[in-house]
Amino acid sequence: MRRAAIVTREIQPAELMAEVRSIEFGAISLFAGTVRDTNDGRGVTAIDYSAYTSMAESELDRILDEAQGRFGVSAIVVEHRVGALALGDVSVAIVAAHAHRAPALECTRFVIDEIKKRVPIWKLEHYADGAREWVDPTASSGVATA
Amino acid sequence: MRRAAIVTREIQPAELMAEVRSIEFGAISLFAGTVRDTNDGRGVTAIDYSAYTSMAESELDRILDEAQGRFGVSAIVVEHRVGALALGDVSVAIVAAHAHRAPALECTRFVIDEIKKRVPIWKLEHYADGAREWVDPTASSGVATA
Amino acid sequence: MSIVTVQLFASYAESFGGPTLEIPLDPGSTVGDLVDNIRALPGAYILPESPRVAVNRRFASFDQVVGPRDEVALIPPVAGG
Amino acid sequence: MSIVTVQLFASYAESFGGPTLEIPLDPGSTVGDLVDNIRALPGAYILPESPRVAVNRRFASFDQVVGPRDEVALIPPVAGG
Repeated sequence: MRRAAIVTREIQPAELMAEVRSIEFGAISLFAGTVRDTNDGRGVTAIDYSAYTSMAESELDRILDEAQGRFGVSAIVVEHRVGALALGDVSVAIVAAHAHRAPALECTRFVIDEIKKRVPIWKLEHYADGAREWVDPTASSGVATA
Repeated sequence: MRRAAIVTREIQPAELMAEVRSIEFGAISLFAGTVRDTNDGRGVTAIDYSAYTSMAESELDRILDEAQGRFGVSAIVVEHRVGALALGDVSVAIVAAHAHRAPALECTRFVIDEIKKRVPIWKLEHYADGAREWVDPTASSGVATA
Repeated sequence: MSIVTVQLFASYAESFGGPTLEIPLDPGSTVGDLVDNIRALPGAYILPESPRVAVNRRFASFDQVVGPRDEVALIPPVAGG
Repeated sequence: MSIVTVQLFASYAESFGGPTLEIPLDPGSTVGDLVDNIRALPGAYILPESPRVAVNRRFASFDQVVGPRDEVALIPPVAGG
């Protein structure tokens, strides 16, 4: 089971877990990123996520390929949501399953770290003071949200 | 939200996630250990988990204390199940939430690693060949299941 | 001389005022040549020193040759997760 | 001389044939003394060189003093998770 998708509906982490679950595996690691109410000290009210969808899905596939090569994890599902997200919404979820815990845990971490470096997805944050801004983690004031 | 429990019913990872979820947090990390069908090359058919329950819950509490001190993670829930578990059943689940991903991920890993070292829980594995054995990870042939 | 269509997203689409740019390029031109041409346009102040460019849905180096049959995109700093 | 009740679990309970042991101890005895007394019992072959002992639900060192009012347990190699 290996699947990567950009989705526009709500992400259901429990359903992703069910996809990778198997009696061959003893360990399931899940990471979920959610929209939080502050970023870099500013009050956030909502986030619009957008993507270069076709490339984002290809890049996610390549990341899963690399993860499988590094950690031997073949059961891994990742979904990233785009569109208008509210506070608390799940923006991304990664689930990896393996016989043992270390590969499952390290795989999940690798995938979220790589997503943040190179998957073409962007967020437009809306702030409590009415302003809006494209998040730029490469800018000096940029702070990753999750 | 901080809670550690030894339980006899089915563990519901999605419910544990709901316990720690909050708009203050941007990251949720979950680890679930499940009963798998082989250990150390032998076919496993079921596992009976038992615990020194009162001490196990105290030790889990101490681990969560330490995790909070190390990673600043205050939202963390852990449940470990005891009793007769079938293949695929969730034996343990840990969920940690934090503003950022690194503390959430590292906290989850720390907690499962410490559980395996020092929480008084035991498993009696039942094998496909009819044998049964107490798992001893300190023995030379011992291999952790998850 | 041919025309390469460049897709824009997020802050770049806002800065250049639309979802695509049509950039004239000589045959054999590279990603670096394309970026040089884009720098002459209004809105290009938003580009960093080395903007990331994707060709056919993969990040491309500046010396990669690019033409009108390629799917080309300028990739703003990513912020997924 | 007083009696300390020692809880047993898992493989230790099977090896010693029950869920508890009643061990006579002089006042001021330590966890190490307790373990020495247990080693004389049938079933003690299962104990490793330094078995883990819990006193009042915490792992205890061998020099800790232990008495009849303490909750004492012998802890087999743990295998949670």
